Amino acid sequence: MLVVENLTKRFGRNAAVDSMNFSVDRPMMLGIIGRSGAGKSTFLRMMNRMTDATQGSLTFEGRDVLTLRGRERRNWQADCAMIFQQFNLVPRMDVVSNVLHGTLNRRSTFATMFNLFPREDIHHAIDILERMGIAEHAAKRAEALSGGQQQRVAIARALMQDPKVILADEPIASLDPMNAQIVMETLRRIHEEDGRMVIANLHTLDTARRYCDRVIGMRDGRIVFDGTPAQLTTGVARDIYGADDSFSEDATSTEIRDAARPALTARAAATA
Amino acid sequence: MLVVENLTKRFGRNAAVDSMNFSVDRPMMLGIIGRSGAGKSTFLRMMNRMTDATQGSLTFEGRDVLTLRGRERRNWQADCAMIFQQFNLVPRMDVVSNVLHGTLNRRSTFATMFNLFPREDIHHAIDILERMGIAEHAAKRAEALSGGQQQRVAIARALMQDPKVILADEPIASLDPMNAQIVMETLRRIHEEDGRMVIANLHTLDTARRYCDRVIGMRDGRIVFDGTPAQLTTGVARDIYGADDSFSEDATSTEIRDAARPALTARAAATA
Amino acid sequence: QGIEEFNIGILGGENAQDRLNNHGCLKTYAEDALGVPVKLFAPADYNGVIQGLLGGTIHMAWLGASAYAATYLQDPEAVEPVLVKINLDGSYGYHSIGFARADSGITSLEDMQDKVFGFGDPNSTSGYLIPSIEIPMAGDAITMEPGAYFGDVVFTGGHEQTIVAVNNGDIDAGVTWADGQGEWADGYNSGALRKAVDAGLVDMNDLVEIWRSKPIPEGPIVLASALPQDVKDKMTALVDGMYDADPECTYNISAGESLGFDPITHDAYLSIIEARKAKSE
Amino acid sequence: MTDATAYAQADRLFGRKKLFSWGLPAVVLTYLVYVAFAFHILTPDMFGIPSNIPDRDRLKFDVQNGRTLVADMVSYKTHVTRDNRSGELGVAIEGERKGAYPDGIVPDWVDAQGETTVIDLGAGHIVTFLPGNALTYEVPGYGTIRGQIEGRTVVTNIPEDDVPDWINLSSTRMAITTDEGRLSLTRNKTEVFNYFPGWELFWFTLDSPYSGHGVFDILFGDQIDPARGNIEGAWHDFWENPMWRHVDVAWALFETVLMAFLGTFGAAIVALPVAFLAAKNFSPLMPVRFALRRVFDFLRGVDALIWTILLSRAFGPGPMTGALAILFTDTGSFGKMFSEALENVDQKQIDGVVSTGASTVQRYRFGVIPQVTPVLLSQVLYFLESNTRSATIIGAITGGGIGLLLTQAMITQKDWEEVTYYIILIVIVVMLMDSLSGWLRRKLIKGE
Amino acid sequence: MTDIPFDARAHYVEMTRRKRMYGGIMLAVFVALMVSGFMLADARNAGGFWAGLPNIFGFPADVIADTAPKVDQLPGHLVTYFPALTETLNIAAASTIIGAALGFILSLLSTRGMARWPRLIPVFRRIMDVMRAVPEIVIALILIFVLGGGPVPAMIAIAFHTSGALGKLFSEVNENADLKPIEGLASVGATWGQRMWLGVVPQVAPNYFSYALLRFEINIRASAILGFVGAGGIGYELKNAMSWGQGRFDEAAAIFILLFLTIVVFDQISSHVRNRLAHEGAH
Ligand SMILES: Nc1ncnc2c1ncn2[C@@H]1O[C@H](COP(=O)(O)OP(=O)(O)OP(=O)(O)O)[C@@H](O)[C@H]1O
Ligand SMILES: Nc1ncnc2c1ncn2[C@@H]1O[C@H](COP(=O)(O)OP(=O)(O)OP(=O)(O)O)[C@@H](O)[C@H]1O
Ligand SMILES: [Mg+2]
Ligand SMILES: [Mg+2]
Repeated sequence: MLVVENLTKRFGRNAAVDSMNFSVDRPMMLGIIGRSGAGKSTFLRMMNRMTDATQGSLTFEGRDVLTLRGRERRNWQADCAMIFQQFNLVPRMDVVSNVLHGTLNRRSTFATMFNLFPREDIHHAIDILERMGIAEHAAKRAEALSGGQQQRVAIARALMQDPKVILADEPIASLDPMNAQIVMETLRRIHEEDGRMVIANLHTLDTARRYCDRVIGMRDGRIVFDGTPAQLTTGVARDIYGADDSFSEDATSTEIRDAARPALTARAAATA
Repeated sequence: MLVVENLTKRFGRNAAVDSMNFSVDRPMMLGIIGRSGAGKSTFLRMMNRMTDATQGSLTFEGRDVLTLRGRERRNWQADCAMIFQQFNLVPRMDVVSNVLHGTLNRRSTFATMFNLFPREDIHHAIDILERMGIAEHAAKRAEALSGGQQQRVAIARALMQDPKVILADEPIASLDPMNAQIVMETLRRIHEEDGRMVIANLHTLDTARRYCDRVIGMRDGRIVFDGTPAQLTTGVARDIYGADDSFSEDATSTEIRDAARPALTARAAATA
Repeated sequence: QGIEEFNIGILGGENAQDRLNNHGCLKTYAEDALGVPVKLFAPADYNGVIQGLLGGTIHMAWLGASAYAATYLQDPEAVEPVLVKINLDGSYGYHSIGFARADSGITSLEDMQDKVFGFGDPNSTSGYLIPSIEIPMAGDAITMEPGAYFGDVVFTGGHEQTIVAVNNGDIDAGVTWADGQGEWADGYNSGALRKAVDAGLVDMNDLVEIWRSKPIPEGPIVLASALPQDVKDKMTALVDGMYDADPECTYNISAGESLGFDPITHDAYLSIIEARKAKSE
Repeated sequence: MTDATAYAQADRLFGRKKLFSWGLPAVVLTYLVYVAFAFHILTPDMFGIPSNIPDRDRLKFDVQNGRTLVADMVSYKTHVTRDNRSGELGVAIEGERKGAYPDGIVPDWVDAQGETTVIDLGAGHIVTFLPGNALTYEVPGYGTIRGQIEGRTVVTNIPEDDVPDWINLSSTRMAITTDEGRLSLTRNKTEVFNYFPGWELFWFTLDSPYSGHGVFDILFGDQIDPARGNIEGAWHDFWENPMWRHVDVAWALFETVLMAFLGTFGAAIVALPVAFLAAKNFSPLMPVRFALRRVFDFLRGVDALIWTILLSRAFGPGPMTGALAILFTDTGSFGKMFSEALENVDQKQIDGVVSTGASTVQRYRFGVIPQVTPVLLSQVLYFLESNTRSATIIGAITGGGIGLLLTQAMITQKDWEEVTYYIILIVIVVMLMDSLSGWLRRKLIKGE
Repeated sequence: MTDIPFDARAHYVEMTRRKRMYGGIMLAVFVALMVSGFMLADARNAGGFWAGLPNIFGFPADVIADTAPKVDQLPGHLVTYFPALTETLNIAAASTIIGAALGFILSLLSTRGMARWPRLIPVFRRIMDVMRAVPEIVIALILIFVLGGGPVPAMIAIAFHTSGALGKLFSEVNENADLKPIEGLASVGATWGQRMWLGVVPQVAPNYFSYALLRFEINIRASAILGFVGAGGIGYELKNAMSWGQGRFDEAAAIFILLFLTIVVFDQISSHVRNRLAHEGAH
C-alpha cells in the first residue's frame, strides 16, 4: 500500500535523504532508526508533505503523494497524521481545542476562524481523550500538562484526523521512561485496535525492537537496514550508528525492565 | 564550646523549632537528621543569624550569638560559614569572585564594589580551589559548573571565611550520588585537617552514619534523638521519620555501594 | 450651498479655559445667526490658528497683523479681513513696548549691547515682526543677528513668558504689547503688561520702558474666503453690531474696554505684509 | 595546572575586572561632569579658573519664585479695589469678574462706610481707605504708613532714606508686601490683596445660591433654591461653575484619554496585518519587507510631535488630530515590534497545525495568532498607558484635551491652583490607566 | 481520574460557551468603543476626518515647495543647528543615566526579598507610580519657573519620570532574579550594599542595560518635545522655524532631517544592541 521509490531530498549540496526505496504491503508498525542527521525527520516531513522532495516518488494506496497540490495535498495531510518530538501543540489553547485542530481540514476556514467546532466533534474529541486517559484535563491549557500528557494530546489530535497513517517523529525523545512507555504502548494499541499504519522514528534500539513489526535503519540518508526486529543484532546496530566496539545498548536504553529493579540510568551515574 | 538552651522559633502559632537543648564541647562533625519540616534549616539559619530566634539562647565559645547586632552580627556570620542545598552562588560571576565573597565581611563595602580584592586574598582563593580540586575552573562563571563543582565552590567560599563553624544545610540533596560522596568527603576532610566544627543537615541516614561523629534527630521542632551513629538503629530512625514498618532505608540511600552496580535512584524511576 | 458647522479659532493671551469662557457669548450669538453648530478652538499658539485657517478647518479668527500676513503669504485666497477693533480713543493701533528690569540699569537700547533680548512668538506682530524691523533702525550698530549687537536673541514663546522672563532676569529685556495710554505704573490701560500687573505677576516699579514702536495696526477679524457670502455677511454684521447689542460680550471678546469693531480691508495690512515678506527672504 | 600559572591567570582576570569596574563608572562620571559644564551647572570659575559665562546662563535657584508658586497652589487672594477716579469699591476673588461679590455685599473683614473703608487683614494689619485717594496701613511693629495721590504723584510718610525692603516705592506707585497681604497705590486705583488658604469657589461661585452651604445642608436640608431641587441644582451649579469650569475640564480629560485610546488601538489594528508582510518568516517578498521596515522607521522617526504639526493643517485642532498623530507614530512602533514578535514565533506549533492539513488562514489562526497575542496585547496595553501621558503633551500642541488647559495655565503663570488641580487629575487618570492596563493584561494574558 | 463521576463533555461545552460569550461581549464592547470614540473625536475636531484626508500632504508640500529652491543652504543649516541637537542629546543621555541610577535604587527598595526596609515597599511602589504618572512637561514648566530657562529643568523633569518608569521595569526584572545568591552573601556577613551589588547586579545587568537603552531612545523624543514647549535644544529651534512658516521652511526641513536621522540612528543602534543582549542573556 506504500511504495517509496528513489526518494531524495537535497538541502543545497547535502543530501538529507538519498534515493530511499522500500514498500509496505499492509498496515503495520514501522520503526525507523538511525543517528542524528540520518534523515529520519526529513523522510517523515516529505511523506506528510511539509517538505517537498527533490526527486523520487511516494505512492500510498495508489495516490501519488508527492504531486498533490492545494486542497488535495491538505486532504492527504489529514489522512497522514503527524506526531512530533516536542508535541507541537498550541500551548496556550485548551486541550480539547488542540485535539479539534485535527478536524481543521474537514471544516470550512470561516467556521474555524471563530473557534466554532460542531458539538459532535467536541464530544468525539473528549471520547478520544478518554481513550488516552486524560479526559479530566480536557479544559486545561495544553502548557499546563506534563510532557507525557501533552504527547497523548498530540496523539489524540492525530486520531481526531481519523488518518490512514500516523507518522511519529521521535515521539518519546523528550519523555521520561515511564511516560515513554505509556506513549509507545498507546501507539501500538492504536495500530492494533484501529488497524492504522504507524511509522515511528525512534532513537533507541530496544523500543524499536519491542514495539515495531518492521525496522528500517538509516545512515547518512540511505537505508542500511530493513528487516524484522529479530534481525536487529548489536552488530547491525553498530553499522547503523557507525559506532565502535565500545557501543553498548544500555547507554541508550529507556526501557523500564522490572518494577523491583528500577531503571539503570548509566548516564546519571557517570557524569561527574 | 557550643551551648544551645531552650532555643525556640515560632512562625505565627507554629513552632518550627521547639525548645532545643544540647551542647557540644569540642569541634566535631555533627549531623542533624529529620524529615522535611522538622526544623533543621530553621535551626541553622538561627545559628547563622539569618533568622531571628523567638526565644532561648545560643552561646559559642562564650559569645552570646543571638544578641549580636550590626557589625558584630556580621562578624559572627563570617565566623560561621553556611553551605546551602542550592549552593547559592552568584551564577553569572566567575568562580574566584564567588570564593572571594567569603572575605566580604573583612573588606569595606566600597572596595568590594570596585572589585578591589587584595592580591593575597586572590591567591588564597586559588589555593583553596586547588584543595577542592577545581582550580582549573577558576575563571569560569559559576553557572557553567556542574552541581558538584558548584557545591565545592560554595565550600571554598566557606573556607575563605576562615570560619570556626561550617553549617551545611542539606549540602548533597541536589547532587547525584557521585558528587554527593565527593562533597561529604570534602567536608569531613576539612573537619579533620583544619579542626573546624561542621554541622550538617542531612536527609539520609546512611550519610549521617558514615560521616558524622554525633547525630541529632529532630521531629516537629524537637530533638528526639541525640547520640552516636552507632546508636542510630532502624527503630530509632522510624521514630525520627514517623514512618511505619514499611520504612526501608534503601528508599533514601544515596550511597555509591559498588562501582560495577551504579546508584539506584529510586525516585527517578518512581516518578511518573 | 450652506455650511454644516462653523469653527472659531481664538488666539492666546489668557489661559485656554478663560479664552473659551469669554467667547461663550459669541458662540451663542453665532449659533442663532447661522443655525449651525459653532465650535470654539483655542490652539496653543498663533501657528495653530494659522494652520487651521489655511487648511479650511477654522472659519473665523481674530488674528494679529503679522499672523494675518503669514496666512496671506502662504495662501492669498484663504481668508479675508473684515473687521478691526476700535480703541476707546477711536484709534485702531497699539505699540510694541521694549522693557527691562529697573535695577539692571538698562534704560535704552544703547545699554543693551551684549545683553540678551527676548521676543515672544515668531508670529506675533508686536512681539516679533515690528520690533525686529524697527529696533535695528534705532541705531547704526544695532542688528537682530544673535551675538552681533545683542549678546543673544531668543524667543520666549509668548507675551506672558517674555514679561516673566524679564522680571525673573532670565533675559535682560524683551518686547510686549500695550496700548501706550494711561500710566506705566499700572502697566498702561490695556495690554499684556496690564494683565500681568492685574494678576499680581509683576510690580511695574521694578520695570522700565526702554523702547516703543510706532503705532501698529490692530489685527483683523478674518473669515475664510471659501465661506458662502451670506455666512460672511451674517457674521460680519453680528460682530459689527455687537457693541450696541451686547457691550458685555464685546468686552469679553475684545479682551477689555473698546468701542467695538469696524470694517477693514486687506489694504490696511499691505505694509505689514511687505515687512513680513522682507523678513522671509 | 601549577600554582604559578593559576595565580597569574587569576591576577589577569582581576586586573580586567578592576579595569572594568573602575573604567565604566569613570566614563559615566566623566560624561556627567562634561554635561554639568555644558549645562552651566558647574562653571570654571567655581574652580578658580576665570570664565566669561554671563550670569543669565548660570543655573540659578530662585527660592522666592518657588515659594510664591507653592503658596499660590494652595491659597487664593481676594482683591479689594478702589477706582481712584470714580471712587467705586469692588471686592472680587482673584480679582476676576466671575469671582466678584455682588454689589453692596462685602466679606466680613471689609467694613465699607461711605468713602471710608476699613480692611482687616488679620494679625493687627489694618488698611483704611480714606477720602481724597488717601489711605493708611497700620503695620504692627513698624507703625502707620500713610499714602495719598496728589496730582500725578504718590506722596507718603515713609522716610525716603530708609525704605524697608518690603515696600516698593516710586513717585507713581507705592507697593507694600507683608505676610498678611499686599497693597498697591497708583493714580488709577488702590488695591489690597488678602490671602486665604484653600481653593476658593471650587464648589460654587458666589452667585450660586448653594455657595456657603455644606454637603449635609444640600443633601438633607431645606430646599435652598425654590426653582430647583437641591441635588439637581447644586450639581448644575457645581458642574457649570464658571470659575473652575468642571464640565470643560472633564471633557478635556476625556478627550485626552480618547486620543490615547483611539491612537493606540487604531495603530494596533493598522499595524497587525502589515506586520505579517514585514516579518521575515511570513513575507512573500523581500523587497516588500524591506520597504515596510523603512516605512515603520519613518513613521516612528518623525515622532508624534511633528506628526501633530503636519496633520493639524489637514484636520485642524482637536482630538482627532492628536489621535491620528499617536496612530501614525505607534503604527511605526507596533509595526516593528509586531514583526519582531512574529519573527520569533515558535515554528513547532505552526508545524503541528500544518501537519493536520490546515489551510494558510487556519495556520495563522491556530499556529501564529495564539502565540503572538499575549506578546502583542501586552505591548499595546503598555503603550496605552504611556500614550495617556503623551496625549497631554500632544494636546498642548494641537489644541485639545487637558494638556492645553494645563500648559496654558502654566504659561500665564497666575492660576497655579488650577495647574495643581489639572496635575492631580492627570496623575489620577494616568494611574488609573496604568492599573486598568495591568488588570487587562492579567485578565487577558494570564487567563482569568 | 477521580472517583467522583465527572462529565467532561458537559463541563467542556459549558466552559467554551461561557468563554465564547465573554469573548463576544469583549469584542462587541471594544468595537463599539472604537467606533463611537472615532465619531466623537471626529465631531469634536475642527476639521472632519474624511474632509481632511485629501489635504494630508498640504503641509509637507508647502515645506518642500519652500525648501526646494534653497536646497543648497541645507548643509549650512545642518551645521547651524547641530549644537542644539547636541544639547537635546545631552539632556536625554544625562537624564537617562541619572534616572536609571535612581530607578535602580528605587527598584531594590521595592522588591520583596531585597528591600532594605521591607515594610516600606508599598510606599516606594506608590512613589514610583506617581513619578511615572506625572508628565515631564509639568515638571519642566514648574522648574523653569524656579531654575530659569535652559536645559537643566528639562533634564531633571525627564530624569524624574525616567526613574519612575525604569524603577518599575527594573523591579520586574528583580522579581525574576534568583534570591539564593543574596542569601549566600548574607550568610558570609555581607552588608546590604554588598548583597545588592554582588548578588543582584550581575544577574540583572543585561536586562537593565537593555531597558535603559530603550529609555534613552524614548528620552531623545521627550527632550525634543520639551524643547518645543520651551526648554531649549532642537525642539525650540524647530518650533520657531515651523511657526514662522513660509520663508523658514528650509530651516525647519533641516532641523527635521537632523531630528529624524538622530532618532532613526539611535533607534537602530539600540535595537541592535538589545537584540544581542537578549541572545546573550538567553543561555
Ligand atoms: N531545513 C533544512 N535546511 C538545511 N538542512 C536541513 C534542513 N532540515 C534538515 N537538514 C539537514 O538534513 C539532514 C537530515 O536531517 P534530519 O532532521 O532529517 O535528521 P534526523 O535523522 O531526523 O536527525 P535527528 O535525530 O537529529 O532529528 C541533516 O544533516 C540536517 O542538517
Ligand atoms: N519563613 C517562614 N515562614 C513561615 N513558616 C516557616 C518559614 N520557614 C520555615 N517555616 C516552617 O517551619 C517549619 C520548619 O521548617 P524548616 O525549613 O526548618 O524544616 P526542615 O527540617 O529544614 O525541612 P526541609 O527538609 O524541607 O528543608 C516548617 O513547618 C516550615 O513550614
Ligand atoms: Mg529528527
Ligand atoms: Mg530545610
